[in-house]
Amino acid sequence: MTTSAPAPGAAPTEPVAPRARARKLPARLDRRYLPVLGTFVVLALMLIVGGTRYENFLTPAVISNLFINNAHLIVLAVGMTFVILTGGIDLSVGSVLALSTVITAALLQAGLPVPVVLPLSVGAGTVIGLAHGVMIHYFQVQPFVATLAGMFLARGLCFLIAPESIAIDDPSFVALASWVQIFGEWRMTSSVLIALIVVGLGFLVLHFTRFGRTVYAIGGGEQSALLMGLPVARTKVLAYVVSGTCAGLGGLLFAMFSRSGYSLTGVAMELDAIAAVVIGGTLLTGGTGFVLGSVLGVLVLGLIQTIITFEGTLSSWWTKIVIGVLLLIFVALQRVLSLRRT
Amino acid sequence: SSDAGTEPAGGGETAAADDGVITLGFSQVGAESGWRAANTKSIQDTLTAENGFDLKFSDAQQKQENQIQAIRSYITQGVDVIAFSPVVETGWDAVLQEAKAAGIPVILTDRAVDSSDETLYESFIGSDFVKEGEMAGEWVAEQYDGEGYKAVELQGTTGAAPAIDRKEGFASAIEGTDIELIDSQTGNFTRAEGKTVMEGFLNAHDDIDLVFAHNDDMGLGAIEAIEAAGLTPGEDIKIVTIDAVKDGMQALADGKINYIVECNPLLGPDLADIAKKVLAGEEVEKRIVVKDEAFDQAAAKEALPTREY
Amino acid sequence: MTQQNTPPVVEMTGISVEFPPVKALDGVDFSLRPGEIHALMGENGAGKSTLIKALTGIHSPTAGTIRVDGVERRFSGPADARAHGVSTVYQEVNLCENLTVAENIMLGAEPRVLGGLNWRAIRRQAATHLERMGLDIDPGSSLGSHSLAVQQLVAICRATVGDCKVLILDEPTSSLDTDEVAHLFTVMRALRDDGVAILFVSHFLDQVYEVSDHMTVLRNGTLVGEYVTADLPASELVQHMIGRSMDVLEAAEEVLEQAERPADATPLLQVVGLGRKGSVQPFDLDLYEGEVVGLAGLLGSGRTELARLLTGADRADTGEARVAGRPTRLRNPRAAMRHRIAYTSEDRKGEGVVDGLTVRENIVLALQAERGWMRPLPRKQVDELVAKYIQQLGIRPADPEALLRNLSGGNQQKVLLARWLATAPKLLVLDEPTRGIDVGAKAEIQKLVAELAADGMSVVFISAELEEVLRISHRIAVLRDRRKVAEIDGNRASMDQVVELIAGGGAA
Amino acid sequence: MRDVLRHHLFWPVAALVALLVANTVARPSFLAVTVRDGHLFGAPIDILRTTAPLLLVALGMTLVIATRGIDLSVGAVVAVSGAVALSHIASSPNPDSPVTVLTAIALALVLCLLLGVWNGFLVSVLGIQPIIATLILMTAGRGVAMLITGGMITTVNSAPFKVLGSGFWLGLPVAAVIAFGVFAVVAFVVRRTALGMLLEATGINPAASRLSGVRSRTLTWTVYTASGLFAGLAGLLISADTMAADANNAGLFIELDAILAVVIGGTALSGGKFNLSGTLVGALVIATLERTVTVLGISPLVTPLFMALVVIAVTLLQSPRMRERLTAARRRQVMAPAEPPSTARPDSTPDSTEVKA
Ligand SMILES: Nc1ncnc2c1ncn2[C@@H]1O[C@H](COP(=O)(O)OP(=O)(O)OP(=O)(O)O)[C@@H](O)[C@H]1O
Ligand SMILES: Nc1ncnc2c1ncn2[C@@H]1O[C@H](COP(=O)(O)OP(=O)(O)OP(=O)(O)O)[C@@H](O)[C@H]1O
Ligand SMILES: [Mg+2]
Ligand SMILES: [Mg+2]
Repeated sequence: MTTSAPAPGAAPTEPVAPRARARKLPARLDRRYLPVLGTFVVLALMLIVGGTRYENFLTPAVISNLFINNAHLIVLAVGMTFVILTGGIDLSVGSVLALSTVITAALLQAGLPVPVVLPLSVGAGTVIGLAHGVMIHYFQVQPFVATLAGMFLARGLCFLIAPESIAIDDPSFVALASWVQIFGEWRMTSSVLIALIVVGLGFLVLHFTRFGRTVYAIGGGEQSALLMGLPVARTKVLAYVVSGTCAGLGGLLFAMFSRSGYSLTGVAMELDAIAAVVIGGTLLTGGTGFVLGSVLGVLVLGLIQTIITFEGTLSSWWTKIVIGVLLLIFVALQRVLSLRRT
Repeated sequence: SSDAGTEPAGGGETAAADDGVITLGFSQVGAESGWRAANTKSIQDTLTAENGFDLKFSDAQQKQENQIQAIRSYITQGVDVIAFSPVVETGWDAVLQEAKAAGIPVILTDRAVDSSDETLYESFIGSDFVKEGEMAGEWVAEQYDGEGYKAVELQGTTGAAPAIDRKEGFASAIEGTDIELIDSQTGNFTRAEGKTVMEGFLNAHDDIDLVFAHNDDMGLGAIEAIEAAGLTPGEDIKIVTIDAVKDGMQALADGKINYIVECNPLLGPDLADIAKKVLAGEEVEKRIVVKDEAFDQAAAKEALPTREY
Repeated sequence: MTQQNTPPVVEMTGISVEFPPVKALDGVDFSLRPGEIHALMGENGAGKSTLIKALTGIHSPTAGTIRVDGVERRFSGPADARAHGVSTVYQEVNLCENLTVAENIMLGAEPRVLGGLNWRAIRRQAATHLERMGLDIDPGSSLGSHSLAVQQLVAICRATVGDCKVLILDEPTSSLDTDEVAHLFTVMRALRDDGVAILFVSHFLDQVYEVSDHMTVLRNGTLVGEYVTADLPASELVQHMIGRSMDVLEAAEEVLEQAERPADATPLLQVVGLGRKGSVQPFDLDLYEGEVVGLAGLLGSGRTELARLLTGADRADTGEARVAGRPTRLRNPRAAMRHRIAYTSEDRKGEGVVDGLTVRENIVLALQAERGWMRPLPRKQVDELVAKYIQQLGIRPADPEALLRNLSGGNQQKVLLARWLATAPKLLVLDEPTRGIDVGAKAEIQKLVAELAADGMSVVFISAELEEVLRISHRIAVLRDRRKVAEIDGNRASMDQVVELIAGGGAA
Repeated sequence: MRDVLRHHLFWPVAALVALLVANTVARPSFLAVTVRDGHLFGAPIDILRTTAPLLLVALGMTLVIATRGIDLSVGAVVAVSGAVALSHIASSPNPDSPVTVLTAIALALVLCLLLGVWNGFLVSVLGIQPIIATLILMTAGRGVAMLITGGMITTVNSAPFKVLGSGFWLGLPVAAVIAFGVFAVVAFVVRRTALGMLLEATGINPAASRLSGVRSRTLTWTVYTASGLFAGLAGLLISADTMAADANNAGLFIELDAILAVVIGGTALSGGKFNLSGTLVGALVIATLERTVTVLGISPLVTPLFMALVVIAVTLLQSPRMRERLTAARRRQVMAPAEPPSTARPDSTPDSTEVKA
């Protein structure tokens, strides 16, 4: 039999209806959006403050650069969002990014054509992601450790392939990298375009596919998801595959951004990605958060860097301190704004 | 594209021309070592208002993306000159082209960029890492050739340019001598790791005669380890390093280090000079090699009192 | 209406499940026929949930065969089982609080358009399922914002989605009140008449007798027998379940008869106009020593919220509380504990058990927390305490070092009770303490409550089971729509009277 | 046999032994400990000394992790501590006087304690997620350290301070004595008082703990403070080791090593049940691993790869799934052969065999 039985009419609802109905909860603004809103407001505030503080800060050029300089981080953050939503974490993204740049550069240097190289360098990320997924789900190794090992591994592979940095001068790759759309003052590079597409995909997958919702369900409670008969295993592994792939793609974007491959790039970049995601309002315990929030998070980090450079005279140590302080102000504000919960 | 400079894009320059102040954006790698700190200090002390400079300084925290981002923002801010010490040699073409397009001259300090297009930067001021390695190697070769020395190497951070080049230089210099490089590990340019790695070496080999460290700090770490092992650094085990920062020179003077090849961090004056020339439209050499001297223990004793860093 | 002749849709033979050293099931046979409601009966820890989990592939039996539709199967897990038409509502509500009600109902069977989820359709279908369950809540609201009871009903909705041949309900009624139960039963009957085989676990005998056609009784992991409900008198059933006769219940009654309303002393706890926005309207309540005060009300009437205010679990934003006449602010549970006020939450899983710790640690937790970390309880004292409560409440397995996670639902509840009794409170607030507890133990607990009151403890007692409230309380406070509407004498109050009040004079 | 296999310390210890064996094979005299000018000398002693700072940091980290938290700032705190102590000594007229050194140490420790308090405040009062809360100090902390040292590497010559790093007491490295001493004391306190249980309760189910009257907030705050303090102490040992305060590189990435040590020791990052004895072994494993790289003469290019493989191997062998396999296999031998392995839920794998230190 199916959902149709018993026909809603069949069940005698009337005697119980008046009382048995636990009364509707007051339609309160959905709490889940508050953190993201908080992030957004603070971001806006920062932009305004910056604009008033420094001349030609609030220019299209600066905003465009914000995206251009952080395209790779955006992609990483999207992947990281998936993993964190399941309640996991992926520490390897920085190294995987580096690995991907090195592979790209090395293969191009070896004279392979771009159409062959790109899938390979992204695929490397996918494979590592898959390995993580398997370790974490089937061997129940804790995500933190599994991906930490992955981090060492990827870095190690980088050194094996090429310790020194490799320039990329493959014409078609350079062409691809330097493709740019200019709308007046605004500039959009190919990597920004790709990043935005990834964001869009991430959003669609999370909110309009069963996989996406299962990701959230697992974050809400893996045991529950299991008992609800959801495909926990597949989803969890897939989440890490997504993250790995994003890291690979991120590496590609970074290679386009720097036109080189270098085994030491992306050191501690995983922290930036995680910070971005969390600032974007995603809980590390999993289950709540949005891709768009993560993007805002990246922009915030980028903006902090921009402010640093506009500040102009900060010594190395003040730079670090200011970054910390801005981060603090930011997190505190965002916390206050989203604290309307209970 | 030189005339592009006079176009509104480089409005900053014409402004500079008026008040004669040169706005220079400098993007430093980071502050990863004492050497770097000295380098930064030298630049900040030279490019002052008195000397007619308005220095915009930013620290890239060892991240290329930050550095590129900084350079981009200097371009948008319309500075007169951009100078930077690249985190890594490759991957600058794109952003340097932007600078070129905006008519802002670029000067490299300390580290080169490998780019097919030489016109992207005006000049590169800095030491030659390979040369430094060679100088160290040559000295070792002439001192100890024929004594069948067993040497170990404390490398800098794996993949970092100075580490790669100094290793290469040293290797080529002791090529064909009977000095044997029996082991080589990375000490990440730090004292602490220099010490632990040296301890490891001492566990692993009992016949080490000489340590070549890619910088003073690792050498100083090695000294600690050697002393802990009850041996005398400089006597039982000879030590050769690169950089010649104050602590290193002190150890050299105290006879704990045997030879130091200088890697001069005081690039400020040269940079100021070149920047002025470039803006004045004068010709400058593409490559300005900072003269690096080398010190043995005697030389160190003399140099020490007048040492700035 | 049961078809004895039809072949069983589920047939389990010689099932054994072990969690070394515990032998949770030992060669149990069980069969379930289409179009019947089959009750699975047994004490706490008898193995009911385990049998269910063995069927749906969460635990894999160490022996025995499982046939579904005559085909031998070992399901790989709930997903697999569901795919073969066996859908289950497990004992602890197992849904995702971070998702919306609609998603919780439809996830896994969502209607889709061109590969993507069709949210409108999801909402619509969810709404109809809720409708069928007589639940009128916004499908778009997040599940976490609803009370346990609501969540329980949502879980049942979920189970009935899609093509289900076998519906397994492990203690679905434990947190429902009479009306929901009645309604749930109409739905269950409707499903049965459509040929669905329903496995039903409950510790409420009356419910079992009302709805089930057959029953299978387990005891200590072994099969006692399968019976036709109609032919098995309750007394015998209980005997089968607990292996002894039912007199304990009467015992409880007697104690209660003796306990009489205490002379007017200053109330132990007196609250005036205590209330909290969005939770409960301001209310007054006096609690005297040696008195059991029951809270009666519909699901969602605010009993839990009221209890939470009394015990500092939530901070009241209006009104004041006086302990023994002295004004006090019950800012947090600690503050309440300092005045010897204890509270057992209705949300066992979320706010009760510390499942990673052992039975021993769970029992002493509150007591130890009160003493502070620097003054650890002497090990000897701990062991005595623990041994005492394990014995008194009949906690099974009687192993202080067992992880709480591995105890059966009912036994976990007992451990929580022990945790609070160990703190020797003056006022004990019990929110659904008998939820999911077997007849024997329930009687024990009621008896215990009565005795505690007799010894001068003041008890606030919340239960979805109205008879229970009536039976053991001296005074009953009735709540409706998060407002305290009446206060009546428990000994004189009649069932109908209370129902009347609860329903707000409306149709009863 | 099965119990040995099941014991939560089996694999960490096995890994440690394996590493030691590998070293001894490569270098037969590896384990040899000789007496050199009045104190013990040899690779094992070096390892003990290099373990010291990591052990301290990991100790704090274990407690933090027990409450479901994490402390990324330890590295920065290490740097600050060194910077404060050494710049105080450097600036004082007579660096060799014990008074100077003691005040320097006191200054450093107090400051680090405050940094810990700060972290605790962000986490337990403002309710900021630990990883971010501590990320703030992780970034700013190094800045502060550099601010103190002016970006230079501060070097001092101070006999009494040097003792911390390279001194010996009863033939044993002072650093090791301090670290293991502190560890023993903390372990004792945590297990002999109710602290351990309350921490675990907080980590496993904060809501329930609160309702049971556990001072979760205070506890959380305390562990972050402790973590800060221990990191500070570690910082002193590290800076005394080379008599230099390197604001940039002191304790760089030590947080990862510490977390790794904790996890190798069999404590879950999800909080709750923790075991300090495991952390101890974990720290030793990591220190030995670093030494092994040099002794085996592994090229720097493959070092990260080597480390990764070892970590993967250890964690895989330690993984619940693997244990099940092994124990299930055992059971199959012991009992009727027909029996399929029980697939008990991951959370029902007995880690409850927790030795109370
Ligand atoms: N994962 C597990 N590990 C170890 N023992 C377990 C596990 N799950 C259940 N048990 C044990 O198996 C026995 C049966 O538990 P089960 O949950 O089936 O009881 P139940 O009949 O459902 O009781 P209740 O009515 O309280 O729910 C209990 O003794 C319990 O302690
Ligand atoms: N955590 C919560 N957040 C928001 N609303 C809640 C929460 N818990 C309960 N509610 C709502 O508050 C109202 C009162 O719930 P409460 O649990 O106090 O009712 P109750 O009388 O205890 O019924 P029961 O305990 O049987 O669920 C209900 O409408 C419920 O939906
Ligand atoms: Mg059960
Ligand atoms: Mg309730």
